[in-house]
Amino acid sequence: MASLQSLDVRNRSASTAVPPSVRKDLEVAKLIDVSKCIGCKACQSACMAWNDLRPDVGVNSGIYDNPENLGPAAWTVMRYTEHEEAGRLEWLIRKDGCMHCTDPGCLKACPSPGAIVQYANGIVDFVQENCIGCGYCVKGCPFNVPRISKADNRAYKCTLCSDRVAVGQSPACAKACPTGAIVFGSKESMVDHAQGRIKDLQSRGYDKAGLYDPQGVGGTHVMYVLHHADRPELYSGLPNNPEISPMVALWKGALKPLSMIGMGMALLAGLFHFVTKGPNEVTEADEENARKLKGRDAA
Amino acid sequence: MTTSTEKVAVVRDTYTRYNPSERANHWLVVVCALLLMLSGLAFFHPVFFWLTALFGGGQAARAIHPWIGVVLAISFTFMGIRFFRQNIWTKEDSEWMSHVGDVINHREDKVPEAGRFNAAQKLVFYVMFWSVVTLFLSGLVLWQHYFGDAFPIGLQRFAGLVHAVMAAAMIITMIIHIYAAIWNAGSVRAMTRGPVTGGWLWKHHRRFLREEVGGRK
Amino acid sequence: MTINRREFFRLGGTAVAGTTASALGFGSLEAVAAEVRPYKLARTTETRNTCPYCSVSCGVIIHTTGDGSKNTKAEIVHVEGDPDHPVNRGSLCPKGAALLDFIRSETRVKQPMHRAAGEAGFKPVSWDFVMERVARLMKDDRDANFKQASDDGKTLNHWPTTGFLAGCATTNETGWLTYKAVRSLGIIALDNQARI
Amino acid sequence: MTNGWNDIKNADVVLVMGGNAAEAHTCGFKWVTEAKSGNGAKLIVVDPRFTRTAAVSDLYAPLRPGSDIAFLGGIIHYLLSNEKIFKDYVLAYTNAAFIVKEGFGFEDGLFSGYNAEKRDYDRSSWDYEYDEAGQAKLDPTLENPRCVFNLLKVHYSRYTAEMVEKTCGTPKDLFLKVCELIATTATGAKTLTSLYALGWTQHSKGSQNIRNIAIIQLLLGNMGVPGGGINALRGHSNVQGITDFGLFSNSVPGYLAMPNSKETTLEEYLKTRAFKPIRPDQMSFLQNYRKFFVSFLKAMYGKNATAENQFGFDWLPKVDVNLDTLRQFELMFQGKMNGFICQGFNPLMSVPNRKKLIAGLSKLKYLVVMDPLHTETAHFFENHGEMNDADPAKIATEVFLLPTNCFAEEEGTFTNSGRVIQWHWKAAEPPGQARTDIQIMADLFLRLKALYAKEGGKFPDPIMNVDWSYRNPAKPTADELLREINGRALADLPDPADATKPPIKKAGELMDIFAQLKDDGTTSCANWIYSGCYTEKGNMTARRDPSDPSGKGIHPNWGYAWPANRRILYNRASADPSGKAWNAKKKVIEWNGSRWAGIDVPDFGPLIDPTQKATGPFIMNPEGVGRLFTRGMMREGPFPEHYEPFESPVANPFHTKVQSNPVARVFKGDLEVFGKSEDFPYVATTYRLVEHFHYWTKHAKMNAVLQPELFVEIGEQLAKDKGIASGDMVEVSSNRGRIKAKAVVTKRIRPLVCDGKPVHIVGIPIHWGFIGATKKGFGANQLTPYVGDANTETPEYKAFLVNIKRIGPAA
Repeated sequence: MASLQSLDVRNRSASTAVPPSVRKDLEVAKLIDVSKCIGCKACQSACMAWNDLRPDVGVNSGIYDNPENLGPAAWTVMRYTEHEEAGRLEWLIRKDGCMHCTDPGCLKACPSPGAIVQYANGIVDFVQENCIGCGYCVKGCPFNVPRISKADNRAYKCTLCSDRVAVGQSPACAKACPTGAIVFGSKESMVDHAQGRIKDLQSRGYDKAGLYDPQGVGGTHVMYVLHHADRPELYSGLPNNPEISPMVALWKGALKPLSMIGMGMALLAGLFHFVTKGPNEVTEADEENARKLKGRDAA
Repeated sequence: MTTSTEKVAVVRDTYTRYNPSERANHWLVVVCALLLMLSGLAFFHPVFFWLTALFGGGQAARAIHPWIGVVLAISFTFMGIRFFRQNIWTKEDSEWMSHVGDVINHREDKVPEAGRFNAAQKLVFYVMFWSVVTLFLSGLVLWQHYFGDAFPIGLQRFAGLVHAVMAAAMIITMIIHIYAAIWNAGSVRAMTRGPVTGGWLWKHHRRFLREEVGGRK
Repeated sequence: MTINRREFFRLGGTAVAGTTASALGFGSLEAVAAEVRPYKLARTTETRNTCPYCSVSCGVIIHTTGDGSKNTKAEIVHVEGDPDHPVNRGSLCPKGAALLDFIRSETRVKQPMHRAAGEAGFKPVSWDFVMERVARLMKDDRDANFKQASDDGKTLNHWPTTGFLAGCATTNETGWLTYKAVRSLGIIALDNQARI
Repeated sequence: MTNGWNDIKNADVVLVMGGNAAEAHTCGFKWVTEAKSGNGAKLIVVDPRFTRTAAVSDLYAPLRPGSDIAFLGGIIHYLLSNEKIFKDYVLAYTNAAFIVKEGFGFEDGLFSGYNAEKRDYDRSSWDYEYDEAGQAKLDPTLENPRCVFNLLKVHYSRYTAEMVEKTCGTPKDLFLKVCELIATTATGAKTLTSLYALGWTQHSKGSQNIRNIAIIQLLLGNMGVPGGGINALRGHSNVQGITDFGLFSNSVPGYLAMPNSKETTLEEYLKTRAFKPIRPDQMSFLQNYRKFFVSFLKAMYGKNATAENQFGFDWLPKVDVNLDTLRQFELMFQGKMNGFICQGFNPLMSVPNRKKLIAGLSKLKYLVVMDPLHTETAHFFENHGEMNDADPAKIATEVFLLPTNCFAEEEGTFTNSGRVIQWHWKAAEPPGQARTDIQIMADLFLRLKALYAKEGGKFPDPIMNVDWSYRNPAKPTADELLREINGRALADLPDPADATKPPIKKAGELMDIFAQLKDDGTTSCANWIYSGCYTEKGNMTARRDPSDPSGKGIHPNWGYAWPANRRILYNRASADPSGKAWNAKKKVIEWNGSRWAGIDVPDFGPLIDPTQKATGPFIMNPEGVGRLFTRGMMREGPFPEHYEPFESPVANPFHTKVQSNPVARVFKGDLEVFGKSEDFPYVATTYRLVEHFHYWTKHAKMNAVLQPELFVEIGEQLAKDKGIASGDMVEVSSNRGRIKAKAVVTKRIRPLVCDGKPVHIVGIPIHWGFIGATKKGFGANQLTPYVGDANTETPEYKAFLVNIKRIGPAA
């Protein structure tokens, strides 16, 4: 692999060294304004076109969602919910995909060095070349996003178009979005933009409008403006207070050094026991006793 | 002093500690467990990731690890059936365990007599048994290629934790087990070749020796 | 020196086996540089065009391989919204964003096809064959059914038995040339997709 | 569109009714979301279905398919009875004060002059009263009971909120909320824009739906102002252009008419076309008709068109019967058509009643399809089971499928819905042996010409005389065709102000604007409204300056908008009669003391001083004002009236005697296959989905992924009644055919209670066929009725009757 580094790395899966971290990059974010989203799937098209993805042609299962779920070749999907609020029908449509967490569960869980990287601008990217296909990222993700391809046993998900962002462009979905429901910029300006949108929504009677930037994962680099920010689960099960599962945190956290210490201690204990006590050898007396025992019995 | 092993061997009365089938079974388990440990450690902690090179790279190690696990589970099942009865925990075992300090400090005379397997060996057996069961089951849940979509995500995460905890326990147990074999001279030979001397049995498994001798009537 | 929790855990592992690994010659553990996928349009040729679907007529930029040199066949590899276009400002709908798959569709027609009476399917033929045959069929029908005058003697000069449906995703220039050709033949059964 | 896509952002209220802009014109809809977020605009959606547009609306009201006139009539009634109109505007810029002739009347659902046998009106009573000088009389006090305003009030007095609820099924309180929100724009300070599409046109009375919104917008003073207007969201990328070029049976480019068989000479033809003003000071712009038409004939026949031969008038075919698509297929069905050429069109999918289409196409001698894709029409003879039940062995039609380029492989212009003509450039060669449409048409024409030269034949004169003097006659370029379209001087054109000055144009030079066209054969111009798009300064349609100096969404140097690069039509109406903007925020042009100037090209005589002359802003009309009363323009009558669709589950609540459009054309045989509500109790409506474009994107894999399989949508109540679960296979049948599809059960479609009776709706998207990357699917046109709008013959796709049943779980 070339050593050219077009985005600085902040974090790298399964690595013990601290990456070069002197340079400071602008933190970026994608803001998805659900209240502006018409569920047109332009983002899905743009994503497929840019990333050269062509999932299989599926079927209609009585819903608008197609592909029905995220997949190795479907990095973003629209999820549609028909919700009634005070007798008024609302069609809540959410673009699902990687949230690019500040504290990414996938990266934490990944056992393969450099298969998942977090760039200094906040993008969490999978490097398929280094992926071993174990699926730990799937377990680590609080949003159920990564998918492992059956064809090549590698994990795939939204890259936030890191290749585009690296050359100063916006992600393909954000560029394509016809209604401006997806906007892209620095995290700071996206938070500002969201505040304006929330005010507009509040003026239209959505008192609980708000920004979804869950702190349980340290905030995300894909954020939502929701009309019902108090109930994110209305939006096809967007988690209310997502965080890395405590089980994954333990597995990938304290357990690692504790086990290493345990194994090391066992080895050392053996070593010191051996050098202090020596081997436990059979003596001629033991043999004699055994013979005696046999003889007595024989007699 | 006539303690040369050759000399003793000449006069030594030997007993078959493990028959060929038992030994083969054990070593099959050992090979699997070692391979699993090497590949598993590679996934467990980054400093061991280089171990995947032993298996032809990360992808290959990831692919082969669960299959070795299956082989281990099967071979261990046979071993479990084989040794199950001799590993039933008894009152004497509890008594033996209370003298574990004497064991470590080479004071066998103060330790109650042991049967074919002493209490520590039985503990190893139990830890191994439960490790293999839980590692096998949790391993199935974690087996992305075949069961990636078969289990709820919460169970998968739990399986990940359990797999890691049990693997660590198993590895520590293995270290103890291997050290015990090295420390107690003659054990390795018992498992590689089969025979032990009467004295060895007298020293380590006196009750078993008594039964053996009695059994030869 | 302060060691935070994470570093401690890291070191905990490193201490045990880190150096061993290097000693065994398994190469660098820490290839820290991670590279993003190379930007795929870096050297493509850009052409401004208009989306052919709906009447919003979004501006698109078509990316083709090659630099226009004679021996390089320009292949269309990507289509994206034209950010300068006042109406779409770079955005595209799910249809426009997927234009590449229309351009490169498996069901595009690549050679003239002919189906003779009673046959179950098409056979590929040459342009000369089809154009000659179509012109002949048209002339025969026109000569047989052209009406110069109505029953009451009013000038008609029209040919009512061959119809023409014009496309609506063709250019104005095509539309005009078509109009000219079709009207010169006297075709009055002329319509387009405007109302359908 | 009277305004443009970008202008929508200036609106304060957006009404999307008769369309689904978010799905069908997604990137244009961006400007609605801009209006909302940037201008605080409110979005109203009125639709039988809760669409993706409704998903982001502030107010959604459902209505029964085919009841739009009742709904809109109800709005008119509300505005009039609550005096929520922009009175100054109405008085000055509409025909409200015009007095209507005695003899005009309306009774029992019919206007005066109906002839039941002909199913047509004698429209002579639908006119103003004129004085001796031929000028229309008016009463500015609006007291005369026969003035348009009072007749309008009387006509719409029946359209109460209760009648709306009874007819449309829209709850009264919801309907009134819509009215209140629309009425907020009656002051001149705020504007309403209307976005519609096929949801209004694909009815047997589609044109009258649009007449209604015209009345509403005139009453509210929303025509000619930013963020206002009536915006028809056209279909295909160049349907606007192809319409502008008159590719219709009875049209000539630039909205001129084809001569009919009664018009035997040029003079006779022109007599009824060039309208004289019927009020003092009016421009009546079509007085220039002769200039445009003669210039068109010069473009057609070049040097061969002379004053002596009436510029080749006789060579133009004369239309006796309008041969629109529906009639073409009817004639085909009757065996009266022999040949048929489809240029990038897939009628087998888009014309109603598939069974009839297959039968018709099977009777042809030859069918020529020019298309970049394998269309179903080209493959009509193939058997695809129930989806296309044809027997190739029995079909003698000879079929030719000619591969054409796609947009990316050609250059030329498209005209968008906002009338902006935009040049596009070629990116690659067409694949394989594909050729451009231009090349194919030229080849075909030249071969025919050669055949006639060699063999002779019937009336070869027009073929021999048509001007084909392109540099390479076999391959005319788009560039030279666009110049021909723009028009040029054929002789030196003297300065009309001062003949002694140098000519304004030398022979051969390109026109700057249609105002320079002549009626004496010294200019040629294929399409007068496009004149100015390619001048001596270059190709104006290729301009790509995105700047918007005013910030009002007018990009004057991006492409070229016809006419005259004007972006907002009727913009004179944005100013009051004295020439000052009604509202400073909504200023477009103003009289600055010496001329009209502002942010857009004035839609007016730029030097007409409003303090001197009361010239009206609607310069295309001979009365100079907007028409609340349309005189004889529309076949159904000068005011819109609610008629039921030809297949309807209810009796017309407004009048029992006239159920449906009394002048719509119904062919024999089609009448018999209209279904009755006893057998087909549910109302079906067809529509487009955002993931697909007609029958085109099903060839694109990505779009197939996004919406892979045909489905129909029904409400939860109907699903429960019929035992249908989401994802089940269902059969939908009409009296003309049946389709099988997956069911999508949704809250977004609900039964509407009309006259106390629940009316269930079945939604049928149209995009599937038997060729392409999607799953194979039936076509909605296997169900739809063969009847069109009385004025335009647009088929009634939006309201018809069906039945539905479950046939099993998902296959």
